[in-house]
Amino acid sequence: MLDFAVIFVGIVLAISLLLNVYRLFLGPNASDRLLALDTMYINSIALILVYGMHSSTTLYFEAALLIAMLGFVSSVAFAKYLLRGDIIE
Amino acid sequence: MIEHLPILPIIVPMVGGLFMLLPPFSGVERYNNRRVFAFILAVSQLLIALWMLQTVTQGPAMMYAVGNWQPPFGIILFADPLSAMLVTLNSFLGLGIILYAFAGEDRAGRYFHPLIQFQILGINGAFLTNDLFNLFVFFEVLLIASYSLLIHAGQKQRIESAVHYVILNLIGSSIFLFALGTMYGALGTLNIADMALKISSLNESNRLLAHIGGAMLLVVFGLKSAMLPLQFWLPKTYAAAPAPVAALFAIMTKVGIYCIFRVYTVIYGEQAGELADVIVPYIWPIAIATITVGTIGALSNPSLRGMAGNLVIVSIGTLLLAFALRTPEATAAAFYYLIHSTLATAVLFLVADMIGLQRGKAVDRFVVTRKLRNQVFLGICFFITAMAVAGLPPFSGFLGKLVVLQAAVTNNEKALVYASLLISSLVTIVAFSRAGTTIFMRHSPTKDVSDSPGISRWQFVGTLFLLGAIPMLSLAGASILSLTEQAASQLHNVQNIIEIMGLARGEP
Amino acid sequence: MSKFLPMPFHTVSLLIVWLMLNNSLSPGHILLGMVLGVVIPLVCQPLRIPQPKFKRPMKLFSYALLVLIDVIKANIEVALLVLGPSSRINPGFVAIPLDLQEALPITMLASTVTMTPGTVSAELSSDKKFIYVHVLNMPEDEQEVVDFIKTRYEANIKEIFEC
Amino acid sequence: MELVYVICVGVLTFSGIFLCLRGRTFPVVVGLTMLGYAVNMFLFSSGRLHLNGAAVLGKAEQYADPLPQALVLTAIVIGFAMIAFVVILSMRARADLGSDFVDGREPPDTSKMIDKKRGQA
Amino acid sequence: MSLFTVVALLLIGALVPLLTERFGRAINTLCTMIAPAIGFIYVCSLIDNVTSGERIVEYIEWIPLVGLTLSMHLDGLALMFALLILGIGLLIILYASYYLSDKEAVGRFYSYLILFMTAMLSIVLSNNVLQMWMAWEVTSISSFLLISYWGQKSESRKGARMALTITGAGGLALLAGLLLIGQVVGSYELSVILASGDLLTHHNLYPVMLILVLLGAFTKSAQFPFHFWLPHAMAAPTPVSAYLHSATMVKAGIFLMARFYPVLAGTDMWFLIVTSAGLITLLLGAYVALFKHDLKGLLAYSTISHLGLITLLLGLDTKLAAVAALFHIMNHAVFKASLFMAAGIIDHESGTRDMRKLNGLWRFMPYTATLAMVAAASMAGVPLFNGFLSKEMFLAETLHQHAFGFLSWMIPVLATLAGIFSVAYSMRFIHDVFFNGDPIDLPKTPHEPPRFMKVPIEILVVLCIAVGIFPAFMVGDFLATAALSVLRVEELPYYSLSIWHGFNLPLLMSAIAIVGGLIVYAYRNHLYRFQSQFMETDAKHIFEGAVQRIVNNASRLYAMFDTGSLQRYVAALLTFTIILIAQPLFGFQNAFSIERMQPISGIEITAAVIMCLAAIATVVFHRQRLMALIAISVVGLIVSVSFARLSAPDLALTQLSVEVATVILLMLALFFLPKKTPSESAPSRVVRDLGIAAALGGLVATINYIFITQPLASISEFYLANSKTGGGGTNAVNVILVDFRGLDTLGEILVLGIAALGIFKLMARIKLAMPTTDVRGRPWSTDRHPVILSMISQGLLPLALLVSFYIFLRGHNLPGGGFIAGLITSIAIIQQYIAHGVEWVKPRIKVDYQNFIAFGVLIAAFTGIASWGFGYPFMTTWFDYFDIPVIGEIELASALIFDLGVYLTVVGSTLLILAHLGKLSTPERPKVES
Amino acid sequence: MNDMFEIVISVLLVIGGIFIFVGSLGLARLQDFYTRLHAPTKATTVGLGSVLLASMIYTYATEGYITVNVLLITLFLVITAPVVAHILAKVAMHHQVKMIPRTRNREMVKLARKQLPPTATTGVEEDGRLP
Ligand code: NA
Ligand code: NA
Repeated sequence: MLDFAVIFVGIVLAISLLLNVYRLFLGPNASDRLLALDTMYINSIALILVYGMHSSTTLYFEAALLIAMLGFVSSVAFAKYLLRGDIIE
Repeated sequence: MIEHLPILPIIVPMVGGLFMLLPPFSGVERYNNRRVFAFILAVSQLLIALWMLQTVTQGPAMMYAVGNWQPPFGIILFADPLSAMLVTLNSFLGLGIILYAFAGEDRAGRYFHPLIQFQILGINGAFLTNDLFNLFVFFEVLLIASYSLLIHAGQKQRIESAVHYVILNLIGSSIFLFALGTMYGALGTLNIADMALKISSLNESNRLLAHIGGAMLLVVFGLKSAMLPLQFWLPKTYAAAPAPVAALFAIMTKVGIYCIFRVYTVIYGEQAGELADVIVPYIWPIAIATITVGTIGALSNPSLRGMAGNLVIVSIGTLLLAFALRTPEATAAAFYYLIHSTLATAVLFLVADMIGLQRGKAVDRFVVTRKLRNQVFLGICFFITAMAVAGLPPFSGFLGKLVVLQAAVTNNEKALVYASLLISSLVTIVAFSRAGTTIFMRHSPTKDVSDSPGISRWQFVGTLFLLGAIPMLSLAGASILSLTEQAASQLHNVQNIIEIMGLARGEP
Repeated sequence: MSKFLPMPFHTVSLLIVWLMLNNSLSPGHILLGMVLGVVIPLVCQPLRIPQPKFKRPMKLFSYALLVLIDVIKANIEVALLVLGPSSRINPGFVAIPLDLQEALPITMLASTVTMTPGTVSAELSSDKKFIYVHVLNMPEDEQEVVDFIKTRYEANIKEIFEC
Repeated sequence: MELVYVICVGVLTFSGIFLCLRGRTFPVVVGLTMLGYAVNMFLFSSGRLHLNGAAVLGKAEQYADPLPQALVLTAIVIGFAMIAFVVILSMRARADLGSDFVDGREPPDTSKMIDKKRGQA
Repeated sequence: MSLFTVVALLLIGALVPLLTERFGRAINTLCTMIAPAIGFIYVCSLIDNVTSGERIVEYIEWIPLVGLTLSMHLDGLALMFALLILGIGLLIILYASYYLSDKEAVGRFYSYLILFMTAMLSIVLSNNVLQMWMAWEVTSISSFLLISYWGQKSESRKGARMALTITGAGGLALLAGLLLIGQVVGSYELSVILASGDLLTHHNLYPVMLILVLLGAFTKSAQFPFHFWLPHAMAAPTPVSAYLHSATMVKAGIFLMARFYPVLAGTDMWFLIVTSAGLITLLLGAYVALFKHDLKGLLAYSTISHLGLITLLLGLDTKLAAVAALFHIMNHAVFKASLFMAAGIIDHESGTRDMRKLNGLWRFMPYTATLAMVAAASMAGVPLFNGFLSKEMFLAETLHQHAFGFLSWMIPVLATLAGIFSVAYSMRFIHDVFFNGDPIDLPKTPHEPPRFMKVPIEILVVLCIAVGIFPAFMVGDFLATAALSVLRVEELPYYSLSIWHGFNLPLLMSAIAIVGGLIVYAYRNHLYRFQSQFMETDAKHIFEGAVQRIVNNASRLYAMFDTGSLQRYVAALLTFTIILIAQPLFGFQNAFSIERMQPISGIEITAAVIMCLAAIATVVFHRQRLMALIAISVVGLIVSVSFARLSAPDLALTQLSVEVATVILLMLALFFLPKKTPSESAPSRVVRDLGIAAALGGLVATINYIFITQPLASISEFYLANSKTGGGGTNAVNVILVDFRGLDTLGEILVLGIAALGIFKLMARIKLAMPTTDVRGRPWSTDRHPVILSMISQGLLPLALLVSFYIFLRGHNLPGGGFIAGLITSIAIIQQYIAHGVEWVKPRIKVDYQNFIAFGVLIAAFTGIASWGFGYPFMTTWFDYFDIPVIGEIELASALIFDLGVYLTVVGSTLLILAHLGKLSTPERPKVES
Repeated sequence: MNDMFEIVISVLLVIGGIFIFVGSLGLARLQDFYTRLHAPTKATTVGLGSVLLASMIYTYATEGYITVNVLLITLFLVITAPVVAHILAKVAMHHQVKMIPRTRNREMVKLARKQLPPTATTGVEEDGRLP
């Protein structure tokens, strides 16, 4: 049952990532692409955690934490770029 | 301390360069502190290098296991006569250009002296390391230092050439990493001597990989040494760089040549079985093409520094030719030529700089303009350097060319080596005679020279320091040649390296 | 107290986070966490903008719980909206007048509005008197949304800060 | 897995190389970054691929080869330094030379340039 | 005193004129003459020894490894040349002191002259061919310096360059020839080579060696077809022409042929080449000389002709011809030097050398005219003067030749014809200048020169007469010794040095030459008219034109090859790589194995697909730069996740943090660079680039596949086994970084630090225009620092620092470490910059990032150096476990300090880069971009 | 592992998966940017929280200790996700991205993007184009 759940989440994540990519490429606005990128970051965190469960290790926690932290910085930087051009002004 | 000798040429410039970033030395107004310190550093490096050279020529080569991790697991520095000799050359050159830079180049922008130290460090490291990945790291150190020095006191021309130089080298670094991956993927080790040991017993696939890895490394070293068709960056870069930096760059191309000799003599040496001398067939045409293109460039370039840059390419071709001969004698000849061409081209860049400074807007281009203010001194410097570079006696260039010529054994080798070296020599003579007569003899009488800057004391000192080496190289030719011969014979004795590393352990 | 723990709230939060990070309650980690809890706020001090204090920190927890429940409840709503035919969605903008004046409370409100499904705080007027909200499915009466946010969230936040 | 992996490396290399061959600094920088990914993955895989084998003692039964990982770490850092340099360099080039073309000037008509620039040398 | 001393003395003597210049011309000249005079006296003192058969040999080891010794000897040939060089040299110095104007810096001139003398003397004294070659080249160079002495004049420069090019080329050929000879013989010692008998002539490389050596000789001695440089060398001051270009240097080629006569001559090839070249040169020179209106031009072609004569003699198949050659070398040197000096006086006193203007000078300078006439008569081969004797011997030898087979009769006929011209131009030299009416438009009124200016000519003219009348007494022994050393025989064939040999064919030929010459001269105007039909060709223009054409072609070739386009360079680099790595792949079929395969799931395939799509999207959308940036972020994300999946958590963490820093940097670049790339690549270029990229991508993937599917025998077991016990950490990757391969890490952070310094340099005085609108022309938002963002960022900073410390601390045992921690700290601070702006943050962080970098790397380095104190190599690490009450067991390791260095460097570097980059736009914003 | 745990974990995982999917689906299929913005910022975050909870329980079930650190990731996302959504909305308004026609109070964007209060009447004219 757990295996089934893990596989289910895996499939769902795969589809979700593809949907994100779809939005990322098709836009049509820069803000759409950014939103898709940000969603991809979050989905990747889920992916990593599911892998961690799958392989029974906690070694991936830091990677997930870092994606959460750095994905935020990256999204904010992109958004700031779109708003102001100069991100560090 | 003697057991730590091999690491000192890396540690001293590193720590010294870093200290110069700290308050007692940093800041615009404290340039004198920096100068004194830089001078002390350069002198001590030269002394250390000489000490090391003496140690390894009198006794066996030195192995230094960084972190006390023995080969093949740790990073091993290996100081044999070849490495020690080149480190000495580098330190000598470093001292000369530091003196020259005291004339003011070191104050034209930030961090000059630290960067020079880091550049020297990177070059020394490349000469000393026996680890292929560590070689990559030192390559990057010397490259990033060279990028920063190239744009020193930025000018349009420098920035423009830096874009090319940096991008090409970044691609080169990527190829280096591809090569390292391939080599590790096949051999499972990074120590050069260990690779030499393992390469003969590979299965077919791994042998193929080792072959490809070797070919990739040739691209990397070729790019660094500016062999054809990877030479494009050189003339512009060297012409644009600040003079002392260009002079120091003279040894950077030689790092590539050194690596070619080291890697393809040790790893792909005679013991490598089917892979022995696997790249030599490529080298012949490359060497000749390099000489040809360099020669054409030297003849056609409209400025002295551009010409000097192309002459560097010619010297690289010559060294490759000597490499292609693949005998210890030829290797010894190549090392002599390497020392000579490094110093001669370095001086040429300095002389071109001083000439350019006194010719107003014409700089070092071959056009009629005002007379030089220090016609006599510059004339003598130019004359000696030109003779050395063109290979005319009695200076070192003649001897360098002679030993390379003598190293050709078979008739085919002779035909190729003689023809390419002598024809390029002739063209060089023609180019220099055109350059010299234009710069020193044709001047427009209407132009006033009173606003030309004179030669500063430090330019004088630095130039003479390096220039003095040129006659010394031929006067003391016997001892230097015996040194290069020792370096070459130890390089070719691969078994010896393996034994010093303690790797022989009963393997076939 | 303030001499040794200049920013007690920070110290405690950092200690908690530190212990969470390390999954540990060992004395060593508690000690280290305390040290970090003191040192890090000191290091960050120059980059701090003074903010109103949490006058009633306990209230914060009940507020968090409230929001959590709202989030879960309303997420299901949104999920249904997303999965259903898109013609059912009637989006719209609404401007919410603010009683809050300072940056931190406003930020908290804006975050809450965004976290709770169906609304995204899109812009804050430069005089900090209005917050523009995009509503995914606007009820007939816009005022419903305004009232809901003001009473359910803003009022709570005002209590926390007692302003 | 291996096949998919090398295809990825190949595609990254392809993209990186193609961008490196562009004429403007920005795509070239992006290309170099991309090439960096390819290189790192390539170098990484010289220790072969391992699942569930992080080289942390006691955390796996069979460990992945830690050496290439360490090498890639070094390569990543150096690559970052280099990319940073080249990014700022291209900004500087744009500022000084007035163009973001890699040659510092707009691409000239080749046939004209040969005659004009070198003819009278 | 020894031969070496003489040479060394001369070498030092080259500096004397420079040092004594300020004492006035007279003292300068005298001082300059000291060294050659001593040398001359010393060599004279050896005449008896040498003529009595002794061969003086001296030897100093120099560079034995290449066969280069300082080896000197004095035999008959060397003696003869040495006396000519030193003797005539002394006279030239004296003459030059008057010839050069008082205003000229004569010190430099003398210095070059003595330098030349040293080199020339070294050539003739050399007993080592390499040493000889060195000296040979120095003569070319000093000749260059002397010809270009008046470098302001175009013809001086051009003449000098031409001479250097031609003689230089010959010199290089000679070097090749000498090297071949030396390698065949096994020694570069001349005595060994000359004793090698038929070894050389029978060697299969003989033709090559011969041609190379003759190239050297012919170019130096101005033999056809290399003769053309000599007339243009006349741009040199006349003393130089007299000395180098008639008496000595041009004889070096002759000397060389004479030297190698015993080992290279005697074959058909030698005779054919040398005889033909000599004969053509002889005729050509004599003929052209007649048409030269310039006095020095006439003498120059005459010199060419006489050099041809000597060469022809050396080519003739008899021993006596060689004797005649030696005799003529001497005689020619004597009379031609005096003629040149006379011409110099005429030029000096009348201001012109044009014989069309110079007429009737007898009235103005009868004494000089007399001297010139004697020398000219000698040149013409008039009896009683030395020239007659050697010419007579020459004519006699031409009669016994078979080298041309059936055509051998042509040799004496053509020799006589040359004699006719020789008489004619000699006649012109006398008649046209000293008689033939009145001078026309002379710049100066001529008169006799100063007394001592004539002394050198007088001495030489006396020699002409003395040798002409008493040949055996004057030069008999001398010539015999020289001949013995050239021919290397025990005994010379019989010959007689006397004026009268009875009526014979040679005498008749001489008579024909004299009578014929007078007739030709008398009817010269017809000849001039005939000659004027032909275009006058000036070798200088042709040569310069040729060189210029070569240079232009070289430039054009180079410009075609190197267009200055980076795209081309990169394409060349990559194509070269493709060729090199593809080549070994051909022919291998069994390289793939499928021994190891990891399973794959759908999610991994999805990730791979996304990565590939994003990578290709970066290519497809690369002109929309923001899109490219977003796409590459996706690639970076997937790469990081893949590393995590493939058991490399450290890599995943590092890649992630580097990724963000890179994207931030690229975004900054994006702001200042154009937002879009114009579409400017031609389709063919795109196809080419796609081809290169696809080829390389394919190759890389193939290579990767080859090794990834094979088992690996690596050294890694060691690291896993020793990570804990030897390095004190359980995270093997981290232990490798800070311990096993700590030097790499030290280098790596140094690179980062240097990059930051370099970037800081790049940002100095950078002037960037700020775009006022975005890519679609929309103005920027006015909200610089959104309140909500500022608030949240501020709250995140302590959290991020905490996480960074956490990552730092655990690195040694678990994924993490100084580098990642440093990047997290940096990015957290960068986030503050993004949220609050530089103006706000900068005054609040009063840290000198430069010091951070320096301290960081220094800490790391000193952690390494510290191990010296314990007697271990650099970077030997230390760690231990301590049990502390309450807290429990903790580990202390030097690696932690090392990692602290890494941390500080990373923070310092990234902030130095990013924080200062923000400054670019803040204080003085250069406004609108046009 | 305890069946109880397995059920809880599985349920949490499935719920998480569904929410994550809804977030991404919304992103892909909703009609304008503003409506798309709602889906991932909330649904995905909640979904991820659910997965994290599952992971925490899983570790407890297998290893026997609670890994609270995964909660930190949730904490982080809860703090940051609204900011990202907010600032992206700002971007969209600044760029005047198209919204579906039936959006109510569309004209409010004109004021909002200039950070003016809804009561303002000036400052709109010069750039009054409706998105
Ligand atoms: Na006349
Ligand atoms: Na680490």
